[in-house]
Amino acid sequence: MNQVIELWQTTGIYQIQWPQLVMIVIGLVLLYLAIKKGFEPLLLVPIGFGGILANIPGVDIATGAGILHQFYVMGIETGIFPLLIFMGVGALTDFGPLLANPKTLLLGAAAQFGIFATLLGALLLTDIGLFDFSIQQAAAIGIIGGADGPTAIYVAGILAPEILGAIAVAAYSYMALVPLIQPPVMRLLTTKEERGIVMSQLREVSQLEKITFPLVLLILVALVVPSAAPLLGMFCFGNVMRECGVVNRLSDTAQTSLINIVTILLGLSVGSKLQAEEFLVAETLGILGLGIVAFTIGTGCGVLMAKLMNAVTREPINPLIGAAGVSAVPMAARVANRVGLETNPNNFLLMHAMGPNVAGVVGSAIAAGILIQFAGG
Amino acid sequence: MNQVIELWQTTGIYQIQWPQLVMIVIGLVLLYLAIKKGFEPLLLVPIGFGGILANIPGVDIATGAGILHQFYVMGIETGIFPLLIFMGVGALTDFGPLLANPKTLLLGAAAQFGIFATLLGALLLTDIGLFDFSIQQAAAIGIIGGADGPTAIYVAGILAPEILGAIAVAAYSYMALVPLIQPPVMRLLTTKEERGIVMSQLREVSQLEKITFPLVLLILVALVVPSAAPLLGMFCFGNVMRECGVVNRLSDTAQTSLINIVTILLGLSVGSKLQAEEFLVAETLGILGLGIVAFTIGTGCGVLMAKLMNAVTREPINPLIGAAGVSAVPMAARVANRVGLETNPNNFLLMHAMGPNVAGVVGSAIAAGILIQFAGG
Amino acid sequence: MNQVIELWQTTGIYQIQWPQLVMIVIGLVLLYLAIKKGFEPLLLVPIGFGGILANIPGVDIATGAGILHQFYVMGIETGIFPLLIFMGVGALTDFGPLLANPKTLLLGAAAQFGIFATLLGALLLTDIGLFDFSIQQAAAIGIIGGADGPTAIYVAGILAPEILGAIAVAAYSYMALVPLIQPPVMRLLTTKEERGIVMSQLREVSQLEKITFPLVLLILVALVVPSAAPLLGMFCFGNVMRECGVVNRLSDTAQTSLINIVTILLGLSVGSKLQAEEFLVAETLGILGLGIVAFTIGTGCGVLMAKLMNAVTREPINPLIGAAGVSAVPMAARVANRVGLETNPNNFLLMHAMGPNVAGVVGSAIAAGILIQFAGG
Amino acid sequence: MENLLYQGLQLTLLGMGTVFTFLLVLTFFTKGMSWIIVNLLPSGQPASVPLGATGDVDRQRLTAIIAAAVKQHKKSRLPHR
Amino acid sequence: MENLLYQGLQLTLLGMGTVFTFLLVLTFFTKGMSWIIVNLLPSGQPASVPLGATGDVDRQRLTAIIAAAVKQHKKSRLPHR
Amino acid sequence: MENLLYQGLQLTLLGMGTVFTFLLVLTFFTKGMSWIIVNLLPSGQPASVPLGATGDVDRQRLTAIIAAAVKQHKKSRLPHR
Ligand code: NA
Ligand code: NA
Ligand code: NA
Repeated sequence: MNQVIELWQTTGIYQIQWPQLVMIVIGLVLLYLAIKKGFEPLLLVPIGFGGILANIPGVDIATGAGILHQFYVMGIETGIFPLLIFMGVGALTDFGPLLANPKTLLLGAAAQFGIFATLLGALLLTDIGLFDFSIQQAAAIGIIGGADGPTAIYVAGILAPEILGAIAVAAYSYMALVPLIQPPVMRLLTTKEERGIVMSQLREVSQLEKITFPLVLLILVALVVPSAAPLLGMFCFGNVMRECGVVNRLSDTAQTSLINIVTILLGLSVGSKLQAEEFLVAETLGILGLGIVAFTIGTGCGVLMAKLMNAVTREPINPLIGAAGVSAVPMAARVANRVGLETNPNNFLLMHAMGPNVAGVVGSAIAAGILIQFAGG
Repeated sequence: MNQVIELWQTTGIYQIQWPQLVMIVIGLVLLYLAIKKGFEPLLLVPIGFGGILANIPGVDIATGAGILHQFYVMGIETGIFPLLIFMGVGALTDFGPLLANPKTLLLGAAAQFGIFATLLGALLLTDIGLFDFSIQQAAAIGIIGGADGPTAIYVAGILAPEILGAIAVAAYSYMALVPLIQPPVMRLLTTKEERGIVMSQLREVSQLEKITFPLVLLILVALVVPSAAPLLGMFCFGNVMRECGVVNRLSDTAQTSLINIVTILLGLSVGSKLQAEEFLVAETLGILGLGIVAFTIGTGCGVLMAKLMNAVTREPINPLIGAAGVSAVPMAARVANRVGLETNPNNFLLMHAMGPNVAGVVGSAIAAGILIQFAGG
Repeated sequence: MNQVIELWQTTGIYQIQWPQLVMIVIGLVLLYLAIKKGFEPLLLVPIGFGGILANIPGVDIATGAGILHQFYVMGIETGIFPLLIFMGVGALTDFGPLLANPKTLLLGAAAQFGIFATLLGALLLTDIGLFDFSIQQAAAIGIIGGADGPTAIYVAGILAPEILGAIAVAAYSYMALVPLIQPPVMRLLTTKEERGIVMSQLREVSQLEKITFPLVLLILVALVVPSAAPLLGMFCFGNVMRECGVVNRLSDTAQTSLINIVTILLGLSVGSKLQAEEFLVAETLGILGLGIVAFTIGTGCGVLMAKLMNAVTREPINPLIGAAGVSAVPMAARVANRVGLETNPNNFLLMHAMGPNVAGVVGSAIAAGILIQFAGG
Repeated sequence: MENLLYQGLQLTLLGMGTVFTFLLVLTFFTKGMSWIIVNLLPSGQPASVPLGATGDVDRQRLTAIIAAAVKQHKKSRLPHR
Repeated sequence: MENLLYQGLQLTLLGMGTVFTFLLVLTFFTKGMSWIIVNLLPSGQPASVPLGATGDVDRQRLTAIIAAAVKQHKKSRLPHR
Repeated sequence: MENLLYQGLQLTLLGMGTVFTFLLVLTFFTKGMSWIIVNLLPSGQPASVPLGATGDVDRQRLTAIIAAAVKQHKKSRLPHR
């Protein structure tokens, strides 16, 4: 009889608490959004599932010797998982469109203002007493505006691991929501004429340029922002493997089995940070709110920068591609293309938008380096 | 000259002891069975080879800083390898036949009695003074009857790592021997009429059911047997990846390169537990003997349960598919099919047997959870 | 203003020192050689790139918690990476040509004299006061003459990690330079008649021989040189997986995704040892000089051994294939073939040279075992 | 020792009880789930023209063969040394 | 708290300044690099007959299909248990 | 220092001695193994009709191409972000 009572006390029904139930439902909602609505499923399926596992009571999964906690310790605390993903992303990235029109790099710079505006917003909310974010937390929240998953996880893992779960969920969710978030901002800030601007066709880029560019980028990072070198170094390494043509079996593995394995482990690790006691706090709402501000401001700044460049330089730029500067590769570039087609059904902006799109990845990695360096103390 | 003597003393010929030689021969026999006789080669080739490496004298391979010992520490002590295999098995499992006939889940329940009968047997042998098994060891031996490799290794790694080698060898060997062990039991407990029962064709199952089922299973595990959640959580995660249709590149990797890499490392790790001093003990004979009892009883209980269900429910069940409830996927299902064909050459039971077959995996994972929870103290 | 000064002080331009700049240029040169000249690109691309990353000032990449240092600690200090590569190489190796003509094993023995001659050379340079190599360092330098990357890295990681970078760079560079280093030596030591010797066609080898050979090799290693068992054990394991025909999915993974993943991580780890303070020392020049001596002597001894065997045994051996005994698979075998074709355009030596070529791998692994055992103290 | 056997019996009862209860409950939940999906949700019905799906796979195959080929070519490079 | 906001403003200035400076400099270096490669190096010009490359890939595909097939076959073995 | 050189010579003798002995012994064992397999075991003889095996591989290829195609399709999804 004693044993039966003991058995009953080991069940989840006996042990579970409301917050855990709520988190399990949130995990199921993430799975629903990922599977049914196509929200960044490669990440949100493991994160959502990991979130459910992390809230099962009475067993070590996301804590102690539990497997998700072990993954977190070995891959996120060390930075290994996001950096390997970044290497894979580098191996998947074609810098061709950027090389054909290098000035679009500046669009990727402007869109990073979303990061810092959000950082300021988080500190303002702290100032008025609504939340109590530290400068590290504010910086980690800001990086959501980088619209780049591995960068956000890498920075949050270093600066504010206690809110990494909320940050990752916000980053991936808003990246998935880019088709809803960006178009209103883009339409608000542009005239119909501007949206109809036709850009001159991109020149073909030689293989030698493609091999040399990541090396030039790496050297510049080394000389100017060494703190961004882990992220951009792995990124450039992946890209050199891709373009050099002599290590295709490595590049291929970096793009497929390696990035897939790490994605599974990274997603589960992030899910382990969705434990009720850490996630179901007021700060999470603040983070989610600030995250959407970050995307909106980043989009706006990218568009405005394009308009400014149009005022200054000769060759016209369709300001819609400025919105792709937030990154969210390749979604934001597709959005720019789609909004452009609304105005002129023959004006395909996709390749033009890929330039600022990958520039946004570089830009937010630079911003991440600065934040780690100066907010890390 | 001194140096030559020293050299001679470093040779294996000088250092090797009889038990190590015996174990090397056992390793070769395992390789022979795996390669020539087809005994679960994916596991027994690495285990057998690892067993040989583990018994080479005078060098750290399965001890200290040796590579096999490192694999063991990083993958078995932590539980990571069996859980990743379980995830891959989940990604390889089709729950369709089970969903088309859910009551076959009960066959997977009955067959788990093999586990507990063996546990009792081990304690009885201790009681009569033949062996000296602790309750943890008895539980780990019992789980051989689960007829599921990763479950057995996961449980033994937690409850009784000192006999993990024998348990894994027994589990995989008997899974390979299922075509010899099961048919006599099946024939003994059934009449020819029963073996000839034709089952109604299985309905087609929708994708939505296949996606939802692992989530229902997971929630139930969380609420009822949280201690089984690491195993079944990873299993369901793999299955959701398989069925959801939006993360095929992850599911594909989980089924191929990831599970293959982990299988190699897991097999070598298990092999590291075949060191003479741990394996060449009387207990190993006891474990091998009890293991075959476990399989026999599990098979019998599955068959008898099917007969009981026939007495109670309307739709007829061929009792042969009850034997598939022990798991040993997919071997036991094939055996049920083959024995059925002996009686009626037109009666294909394979798909019907897949239901109890995968139910057996779930059943033994639940039993594993209970054993870890209550025998673990 | 203070902040701007602080920012300036974090830049690489402010922090970088001449040696680091030199190393970055050396990294770029390695990339150039790998990409443009085809110097062992699979290793030299990651090593060269890792070397650049390791010399970026003001950020932990190859030190502390940096990712390359973590890779080094987890994979080279433990020996895991080179051993897994060796397993993959085993899975990629066809012992057929060797089995068809087993006496070519002796050519693989003779060529290892390059290892020991170089060891003696390093000690002689120490004796005359030019350098200050310990016996461990001398042994690690000697193993460059093994012309086998993973063996060199494995031995250097155990005996002399402080010069691992230089050793790996030397080993892979000279392996790439084999087509330039070997032919003059080969021509010097042979007459035109000898180079024109036609060898009898190799018999076909059965699968059973191919499965049994790695086991025979393993048992002999266990009995004679246990200290070589980690290297040759993993090698034979890979080869058994390849040949046994029942674990093709494991063998395939060992040959592709697993070896590719480990190659990326190993290359970056080796690159982490190219830090200026460790690499830009006089010893590196000594190591590079001794390395080329090792290759030259190894080549010569292989050729001379073949000539000796011709004097003693009946069936003629073209002495050119003796040069393939240094390993450098498959480059050295191709070189033997090409030099042979210069003399007789119908005399294809490639398959005959593959025998000593893989024998050289075995030979240098044995030598590695002896060095670890007797120079390791 | 008596104690050990007694513990074993308890464990057996607990274990088999839990396994049966769990799988019985799972049976009901599974039936319920399937009933809801098949009867209440339109997307729950299995595709009436599974051939269409096959056709789709066929088209995928063609694309994939090319991709697989390119990928495979990338692999057939020098061995790792 | 005032202090925190001030820190944030400093960080914003530093950050956006660095990002813009970096990407501006990168723009110039990229343009310079491309100019050098396209104008000074013969190998820098994009292939005039990209069709040739495609043809090459086609040939590779054939080889690879066979290889992929053999490889795939090897995979379609027993599940891991 | 004399000592170090002497150690090196010892190591060379031991090392080359072991390498030669080992590979010599391996030569004999390999010859013995092959002799036993070829002469005493029926399965040791190389297949007389290797074409059959090739034909088998061909059949496998067809199956595998389809499988590879499906697999490849699964991979050609969105990039990981
Ligand atoms: Na960005
Ligand atoms: Na079972
Ligand atoms: Na060698």
